[in-house]
Amino acid sequence: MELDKVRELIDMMKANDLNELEIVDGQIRIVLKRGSAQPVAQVVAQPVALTATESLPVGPPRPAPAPEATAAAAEDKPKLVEIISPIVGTFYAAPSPNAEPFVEVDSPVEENNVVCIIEAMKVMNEIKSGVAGTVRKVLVANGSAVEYGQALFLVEPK
Amino acid sequence: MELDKVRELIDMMKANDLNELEIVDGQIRIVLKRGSAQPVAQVVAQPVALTATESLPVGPPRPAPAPEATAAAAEDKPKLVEIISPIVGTFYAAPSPNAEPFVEVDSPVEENNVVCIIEAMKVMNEIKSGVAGTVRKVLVANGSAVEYGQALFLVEPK
Amino acid sequence: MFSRILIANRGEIAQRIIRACREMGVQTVAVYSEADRHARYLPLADETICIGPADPAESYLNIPRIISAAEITNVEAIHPGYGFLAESAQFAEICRDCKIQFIGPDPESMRVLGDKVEARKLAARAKVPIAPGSEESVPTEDEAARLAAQIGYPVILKAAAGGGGRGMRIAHNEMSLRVAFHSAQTEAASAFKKSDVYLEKYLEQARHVEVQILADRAGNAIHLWERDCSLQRRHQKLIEETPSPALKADLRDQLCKAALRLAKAANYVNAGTVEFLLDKDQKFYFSEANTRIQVEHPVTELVTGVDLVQWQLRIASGEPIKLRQKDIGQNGAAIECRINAEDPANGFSPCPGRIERFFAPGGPGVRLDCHVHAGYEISSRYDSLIGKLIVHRRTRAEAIACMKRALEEFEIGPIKTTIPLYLEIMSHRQFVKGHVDTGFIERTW
Amino acid sequence: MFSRILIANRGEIAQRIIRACREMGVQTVAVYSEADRHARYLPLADETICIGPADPAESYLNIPRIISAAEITNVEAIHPGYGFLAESAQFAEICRDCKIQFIGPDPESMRVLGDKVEARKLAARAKVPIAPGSEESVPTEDEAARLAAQIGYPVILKAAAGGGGRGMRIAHNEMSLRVAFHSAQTEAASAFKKSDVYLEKYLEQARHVEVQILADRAGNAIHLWERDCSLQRRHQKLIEETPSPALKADLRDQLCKAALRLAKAANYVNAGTVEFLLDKDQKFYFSEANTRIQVEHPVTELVTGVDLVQWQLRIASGEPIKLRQKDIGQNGAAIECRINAEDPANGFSPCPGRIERFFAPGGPGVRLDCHVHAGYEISSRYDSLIGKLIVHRRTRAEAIACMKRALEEFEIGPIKTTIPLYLEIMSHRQFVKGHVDTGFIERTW
Repeated sequence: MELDKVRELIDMMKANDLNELEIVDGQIRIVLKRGSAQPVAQVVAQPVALTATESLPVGPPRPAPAPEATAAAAEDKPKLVEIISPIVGTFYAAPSPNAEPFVEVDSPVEENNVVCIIEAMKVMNEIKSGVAGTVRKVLVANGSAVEYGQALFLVEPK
Repeated sequence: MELDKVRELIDMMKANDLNELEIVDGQIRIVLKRGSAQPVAQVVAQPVALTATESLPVGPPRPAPAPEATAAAAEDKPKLVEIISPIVGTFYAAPSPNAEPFVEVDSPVEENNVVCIIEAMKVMNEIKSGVAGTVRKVLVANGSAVEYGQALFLVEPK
Repeated sequence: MFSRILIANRGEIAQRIIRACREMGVQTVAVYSEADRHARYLPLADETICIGPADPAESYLNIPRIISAAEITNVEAIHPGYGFLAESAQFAEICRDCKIQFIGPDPESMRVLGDKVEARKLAARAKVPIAPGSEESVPTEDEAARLAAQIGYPVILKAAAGGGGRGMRIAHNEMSLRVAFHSAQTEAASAFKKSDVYLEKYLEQARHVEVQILADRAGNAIHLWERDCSLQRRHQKLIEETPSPALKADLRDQLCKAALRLAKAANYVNAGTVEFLLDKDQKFYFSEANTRIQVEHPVTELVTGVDLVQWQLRIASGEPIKLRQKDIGQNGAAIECRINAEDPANGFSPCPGRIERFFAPGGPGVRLDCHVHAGYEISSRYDSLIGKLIVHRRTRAEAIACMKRALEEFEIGPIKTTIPLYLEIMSHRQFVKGHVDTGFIERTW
Repeated sequence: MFSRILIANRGEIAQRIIRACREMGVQTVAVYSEADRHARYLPLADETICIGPADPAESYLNIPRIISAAEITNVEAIHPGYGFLAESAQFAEICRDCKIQFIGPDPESMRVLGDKVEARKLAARAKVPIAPGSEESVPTEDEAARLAAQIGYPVILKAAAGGGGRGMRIAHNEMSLRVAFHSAQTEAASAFKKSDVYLEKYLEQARHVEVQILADRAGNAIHLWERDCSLQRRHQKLIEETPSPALKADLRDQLCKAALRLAKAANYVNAGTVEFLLDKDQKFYFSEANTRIQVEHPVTELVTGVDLVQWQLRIASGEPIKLRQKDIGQNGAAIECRINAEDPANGFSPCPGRIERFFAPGGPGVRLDCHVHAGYEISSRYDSLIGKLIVHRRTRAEAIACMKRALEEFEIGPIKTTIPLYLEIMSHRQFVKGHVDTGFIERTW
């Protein structure tokens, strides 16, 4: 084994705050441990995904973590992206109490479709999908509080 | 594996705050652990060595750390053992101020030879070699204070 | 008392407020930016809510997000800490409009004291001495030159909306004044969105001495004695202490009474600080007022035994101050060192990065207000203050000895901190004698 | 004042003494066993010297090695801390013979107060109330039974040379007394090399209240008020506080004066503690005297503002006590929790091992005397005490609230500690009311 490889491993450990790492190659065994308890790595399902709202700063795009955190598993599953909340406020699934929700599971969405409203300081902010595809999961209950960066929907992109 | 590689690994450990590192090459196995710095390991030159004094508790026997901290290096060099101080006190190399020292570099010693005196609470304690061989180094200056477990002489055993 | 408040701040002051609330049985909502997600004080709050990314404009300075967080968490009040929105009268006003109690003074008091020109006028009316200077902000370079000639050099130009040393320029003659006038205006405009500057006589070798006050809505107002904050670098405080080694009893008394007069004149409510400059002839002049809790409040807490943050909450919730002036003692001496992640040997440049080694001092006389620890990542986005080491002993000499040994025990690495500089200061003959002024550190190091 | 002393102890008390010395400008020599080689307080001493292996008999209890270390390092005095040799009159005598000042009382005072039977006699002569009991040690089982019948059950058997709860047995009737007599003798012999036991009336539901005193060679003696140490487990203190919630002013006064009478009668010099039991009828009885600094001394330091360890050094060096009794106040309330590496859920079994996580509490009111840290290896050789968390607030209720939030901030793992138990105690109705006695913890948990 070359020292350069070891050096690379050490750099990876430092960069990722690992304090333990074990690799056995024959039969494969990998153990990684970090100091502060944190998930180690997210396998990124797809390089690009978007969320947007009108007249609001756009939250950072964030692909959904694959349900199984291994590359192998991710390949078998549909790649989902999250629509995240770009603001703090109260989540409304529908434009008014008696109306139908903007979207439900299996609803098709286009990038510019409104998917929900988030009320902040008495202002109703329409949140747009930012991605075209099919809603696979609604993550937040109607009327509940959401924080910045919270995932609202999972969408399977086209 | 060359010594240079070992030395480099040690440097890498020190520089990167690793306190454990295991590499097996056949089938590959790597274990790296980070944490707080602690002395890593001493390569033991020889399994047994003794120090003793009359009427005093015997200090734990301690082989001298080999000058080069690698097994390979140790094989080329004479294996030295330390005579350590079993008590706290003042070290005297000779029985009286004008007398010759008990031992000097290259003096032969037997296990029961007195090698120095350590004064503690006005009592002169004769310290015996505990090992038969040749004195290779006197580590403490006449009249200086020594603590428990301090190395006094290096002896090349027979 | 409130049952639940929101803390619109981060770091050691957020932690300080959480501690006060926990001891009072008040629930807390802590907001945080994505950069502070792993802060160890967050789990000590009853609820936490992410309000935005690391950029302060998108989180700790973002009024809609903070108000929105307060609304969805149903808090009765907001504590702004210091920095960020703490001195924003606009924020205090929005809180009032939203029926959320701002834990601080009324926006009207904040506005008059926040405008340095207005504050000077108010001080003059309250018979608080002010340094000779312009009555209004100075519109032109020529007007500044005319005034400076009248007052006599050196003079100092200050931003009317200023704070934290920005927008300040000292001029020793007309030529330097004319240059400084424009740079001060530009800096004021960029820092405070208002280019107004005013001009004052610059006091050489002056000490910075400030008075802590507490005032309630029922009209009770007390002072909690002074703090000496003369150890500064570029107008930023590094070490603070109380009592001031420069004040005799009668001068101390005058200073504290002047501070109370100004507070009354401003209809001040809650905790506040009136800052003075004390010149080499023992004359003092009003400098500015801070309408919030100060970084250096712990030294006052230690010598008076009064928890200032707890009183901020009580006053804001409408309780009257039950402390009587005559019961507020100055017991012993206290010193604070601000531990900054900066390299004093390298122009105090900030040292963000990960803390690998962290061993805190302790034992008798030592208080540590610190939110960092081994494994903490210092973000370059925020202030370099990573903690405050405060000591309290019976005498100033004992406090210095205690601070010295505590600094020696304090180990933070591999990032650089101001600890080595403070160790030198604690042993410096002039500091030990108490003979320092606001230029001491810059002249000596 | 001494220029250089040796500290014949380890752990938090060694660190405490080093801190006092550094603040006073006294050089320190710290001795250590091989198990403590990496202790973080050692580099804070001016010199360190290894005196033996981990086994206390070969290091911290080994008089020749400690004296020898003192001689080769040329110290003028030895501070024994608490535990180990702190109450060994023989050690104090050897120090005297070697012309090294022992920082503590004279061996004569230590001897008379160290023998519990002699101490009882001395207390009786000094008109300090003692519980009904034997005048001398009880030689036989029959004599014990006769005495017990006369005094009335329950009675307690104690080792004459005792301390730390060992050699103690409570008997509720003659049968249990006869059994207990032999086991108490055996335990006394093994723990103290002296099998003598004596017998006292056992006070049920009593509180443990002790008085701190300071006395100098010039005959000045002052008390520093009481400490309430009723929260115990197997006669070992876990939580201490001052003022005692059980004392009214006049009773407090009587108790403190009784302690001073005993100190005078014993020609006591330096810091010491007189322990009393206070029964449910508010009657107090002398229990024993401790001729050393106590683990729980910080609570007294916080409410009086007096640094007891510094005064130990001053008194030993021949300085008179300059503090006047009337200046020793009881300001606010202080509580100490002894953080032990023990599992309260598992019979308080010790939990040696490596500390991986260590996050200390801080902020207002908190003092931490603690020598451990992340990466510290707790040896099974020594006491399980790994630190003391002490708080100081204006009132007892505020101190309890402060202790609660500090305990919640304190994280030590993976080893078990007594922190979770203390959190329960701080919330327990009876503790909050101050209605506890020495059996409270054992009855409740």
